[in-house]
Amino acid sequence: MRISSIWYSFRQGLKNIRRNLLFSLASIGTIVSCLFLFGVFYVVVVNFKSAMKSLENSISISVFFEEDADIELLSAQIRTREEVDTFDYISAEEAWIKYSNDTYDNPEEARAAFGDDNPLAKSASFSITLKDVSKQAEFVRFLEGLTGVRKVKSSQFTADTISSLNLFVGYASLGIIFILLLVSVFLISNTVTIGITVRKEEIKIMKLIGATNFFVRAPFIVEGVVIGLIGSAIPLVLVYYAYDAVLNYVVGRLSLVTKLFEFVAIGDVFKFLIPVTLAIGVGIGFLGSIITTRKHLRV
Amino acid sequence: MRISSIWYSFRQGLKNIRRNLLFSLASIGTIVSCLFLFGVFYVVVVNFKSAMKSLENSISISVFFEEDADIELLSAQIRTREEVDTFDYISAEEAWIKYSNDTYDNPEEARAAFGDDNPLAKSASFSITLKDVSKQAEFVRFLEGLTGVRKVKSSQFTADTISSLNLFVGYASLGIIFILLLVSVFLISNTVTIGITVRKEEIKIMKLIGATNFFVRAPFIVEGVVIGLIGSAIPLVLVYYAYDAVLNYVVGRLSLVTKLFEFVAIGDVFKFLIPVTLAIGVGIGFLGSIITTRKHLRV
Amino acid sequence: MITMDNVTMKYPTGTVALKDVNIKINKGEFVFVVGSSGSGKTTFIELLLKELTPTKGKIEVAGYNYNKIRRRQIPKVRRKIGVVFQNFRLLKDRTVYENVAFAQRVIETPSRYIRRQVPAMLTIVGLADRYKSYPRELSGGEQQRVAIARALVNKPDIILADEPTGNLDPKNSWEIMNLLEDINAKGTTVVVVTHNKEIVNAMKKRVITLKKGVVISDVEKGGYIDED
Amino acid sequence: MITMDNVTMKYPTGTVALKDVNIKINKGEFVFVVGSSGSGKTTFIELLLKELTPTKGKIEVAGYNYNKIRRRQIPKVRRKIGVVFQNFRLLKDRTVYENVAFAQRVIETPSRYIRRQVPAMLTIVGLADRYKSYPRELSGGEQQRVAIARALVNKPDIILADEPTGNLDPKNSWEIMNLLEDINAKGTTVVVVTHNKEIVNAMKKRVITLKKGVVISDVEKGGYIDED
Ligand SMILES: Nc1ncnc2c1ncn2[C@@H]1O[C@H](COP(=O)(O)OP(=O)(O)OP(=O)(O)O)[C@@H](O)[C@H]1O
Ligand SMILES: Nc1ncnc2c1ncn2[C@@H]1O[C@H](COP(=O)(O)OP(=O)(O)OP(=O)(O)O)[C@@H](O)[C@H]1O
Ligand SMILES: [Mg+2]
Ligand SMILES: [Mg+2]
Repeated sequence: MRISSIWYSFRQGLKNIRRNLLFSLASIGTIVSCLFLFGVFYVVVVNFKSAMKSLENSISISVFFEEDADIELLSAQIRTREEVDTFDYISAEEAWIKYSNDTYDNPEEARAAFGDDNPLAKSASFSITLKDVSKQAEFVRFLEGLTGVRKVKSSQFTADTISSLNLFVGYASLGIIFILLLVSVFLISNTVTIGITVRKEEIKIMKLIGATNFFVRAPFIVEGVVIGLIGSAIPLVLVYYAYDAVLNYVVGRLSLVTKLFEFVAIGDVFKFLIPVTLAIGVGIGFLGSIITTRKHLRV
Repeated sequence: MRISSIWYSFRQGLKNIRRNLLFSLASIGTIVSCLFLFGVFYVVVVNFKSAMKSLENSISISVFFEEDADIELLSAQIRTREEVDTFDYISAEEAWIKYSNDTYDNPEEARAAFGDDNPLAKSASFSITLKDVSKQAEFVRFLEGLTGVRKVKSSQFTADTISSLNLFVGYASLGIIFILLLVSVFLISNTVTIGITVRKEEIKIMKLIGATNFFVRAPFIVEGVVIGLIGSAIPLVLVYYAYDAVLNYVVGRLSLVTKLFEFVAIGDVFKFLIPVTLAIGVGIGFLGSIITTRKHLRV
Repeated sequence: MITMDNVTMKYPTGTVALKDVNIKINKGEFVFVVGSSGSGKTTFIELLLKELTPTKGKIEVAGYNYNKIRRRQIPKVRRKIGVVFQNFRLLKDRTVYENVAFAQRVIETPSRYIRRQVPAMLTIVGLADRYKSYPRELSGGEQQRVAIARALVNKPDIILADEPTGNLDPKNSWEIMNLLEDINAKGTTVVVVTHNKEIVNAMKKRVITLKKGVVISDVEKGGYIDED
Repeated sequence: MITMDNVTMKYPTGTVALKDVNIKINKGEFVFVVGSSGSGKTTFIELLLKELTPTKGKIEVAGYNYNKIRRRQIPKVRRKIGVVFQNFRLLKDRTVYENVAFAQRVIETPSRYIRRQVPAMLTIVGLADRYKSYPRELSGGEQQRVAIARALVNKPDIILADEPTGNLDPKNSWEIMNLLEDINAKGTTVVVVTHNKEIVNAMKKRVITLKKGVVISDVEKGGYIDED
């Protein structure tokens, strides 16, 4: 294979894109559509996961002690556990003040009425949040097993709801991302296949004139890779600006949303999105043209 | 137009599907892929909304009274509001029992120690859940404005988190569904366009022989509609069985999930999915073939 | 039947394929159009079929003025014309039978006539046994004969045949020419583009000679003019 | 150079296009293959190009036994052959220049030779000024001449020409035939399929006549045999 033949294949591949413009545009359009969909969905899932995370963090476990408990020791035993996300000590006084604040219209008066007789005298507690709420039941059991722990209070119902929601969303988005990838691969190779099949007569002619498989195929591969490259660059740019725009819109208008969870930074999203998108676009462009031409080269 | 010509168009349309098998399969594949994706996504969104609903229902508002409050009247004022989903009266005794149960290791003993002196004597309350948590802040303001209400206790943080999550998911899924529809329409018409463009030489020949536009076009329309029909029936069946399978799997294995929210009934999902899917598949098959042939009929 | 008034055809590429052509062909005439490769013969046929629109001049076929014809009426003229294309233009995903039958379907011939006339026509061109074949399964000459069958099956008022014997052996060529002469004798106007000197010289018909898009000769009972 | 030993070709449709054909063509020969429409001439050419595989018999071209040839070697034989297809088979999305240059690119001719030889070849077939045109912008005869240019540009050992003058006027036809004769005089083996009785009779070359797939005559300095 001479240098000039390689150079020729390259130029010819680019020319083919222009000369089969309809197919080139159709292929690029298909790749753009699929990968755009993939990108949008991925961004949504990532952000949703981050939102779930902040929801989880609003779920806490309270731990109450025996009268003779060694609180220092317990604290050390618990806060070093790796499941623990945040850990706070709430004294009996704090608990009573909080409770009376929550319950009475005029809490000071109420507290004065009780005087030193704190009705929640035994209510000093730890307030703990976990990194993963689905571990709550297990962690509660661990806490209950510690000497000095009198009572562990947690809303198992809310934790379960959130963790099952989390699980559901996890499975569902994994499922959809998988299906999306499958569909993208199918649709893109579909267009590539058609684009090449339409030119099978041309391939046959080249072969009959004495061209080697490589010589026939090289321009198609160049074409496939370039189309794949264009087709994956566009949705990346689109998703980037769309995400930026949505972020700005949401931050401006729906401050309620942003108050409660942080959007995932664009950089973190694209760390994954760029390689995957390029791999799909360029990969299918490359493999698709190789596989599809093979069929027509047996002349 | 004779009856025999109409009958001919019909047979010819079906024949074309077989004779351009590659394109027919590609078109059907594209339609199936897009609509399957759409179906899956729709099912997930619908179920997610239902899950959010049950999460919302775990968020309650407690209302405490003035000592001289007319509880009957308040009850009547509140429970008739249309925002209200569930409404319960919790007496001071119930509240104390619940609190002591939650707090003390040996609640009976603790209660005995306090005797008739219920420390939460003023803690009789209503426990209310709302149909839509995002209305909570407003509803709390309404409650606080009622005469006889001493204190309204609600976790505004959790309610806000959930309602903003709800909002976020609402926008995101609306956005994705919209994009999915757009992409589907684009991809399907893309394939239809290519399938017909490849046959533009044939269309030209027919026109040169003296065929009217209608005569050339009718078989293409039949072809488009049949392909659209097949292409939309398959994903409906697929989504139906896939949903069924996932339901069975989840109910069997992930009982945690089902304990907390009900999956949406298949019937309810398909009430919307069937007409939309058919409309897209058949609609684009029909319109796509009309529009694309038009371009090539100017001979 | 056919009139060209000062017709010039310039392709978008700049090639002037026909230049100031004035031709009148009466009903029932038999005309040969000859000329060297690229002289504008196919362009001439395509203009008569309204496949092309001339850059200048007026064309009238079967009473329709092509400069004024409405889009919806074009199929009506074309149905009066039977055409054999130089490159056949068969419908490649239909069988021989269906290709010929298509011409009849277009004019809404009742099915019972189609079922009788198509096999009869195929027998005439010697392809009765190939009716189930697809064009790609035929030899060049066989495809050409299918194209001829399609052009003749409707018994059109005008036949335009572009090089109808280019892929045929002398015997088959003569059979086709005799067939066209018979049809012409029954009143059909026949225009044949050909390179076949022997046939043109033997048949003694009107011969129009084109050279680089210009009519350089138009003779009744003429012969093939070799270029110098 | 070319040997067919007892070759039978039956198409999947059941048509027997060639039957027990035995032919030997030596290096440097000039051979006409004639026969009526559908007699198997194109099939004969396609077998020599290994476009088709015979159902029976042995074919040897340029020292390669087609029954034993490895897939990778097929391009090597084909590069020794220049072929003019009956239906031209030009690459439709490439210009005239690129179509002819393609044959040279295939054999990895250095670009500086391509830039010289392609225009020279186009001048020979009379299309020097059309090098930028696409096949669809050419007349039938012009396309045919591009196909001829492509077949000849590499100065191949063997030329297979299927009806190379079917769309050409007598003058152009003779020019092409003379060109082939010149090339043959320099040692190239030439096989020409044709319906042109005048040319066959005038050139006094070896003539192989096929009838329904059977070789019915093979004469040195023969003439065109009309079917009875
Ligand atoms: N679509 C086109 N675009 C541009 N130029 C064209 C087109 N079709 C034909 N031509 C040019 O117009 C001229 C006349 O072409 P035409 O096909 O009418 O010739 P012809 O007489 O039929 O020749 P032949 O005997 O080779 O078929 C030629 O020079 C040809 O290259
Ligand atoms: N691909 C094919 N499949 C089936 N039958 C075929 C195929 N190609 C050719 N035939 C048949 O084989 C026979 C020989 O065909 P071939 O093309 O070799 O004839 P030919 O001598 O070249 O005729 P012509 O002069 O008309 O070109 C014909 O009857 C034809 O119908
Ligand atoms: Mg022509
Ligand atoms: Mg042939």
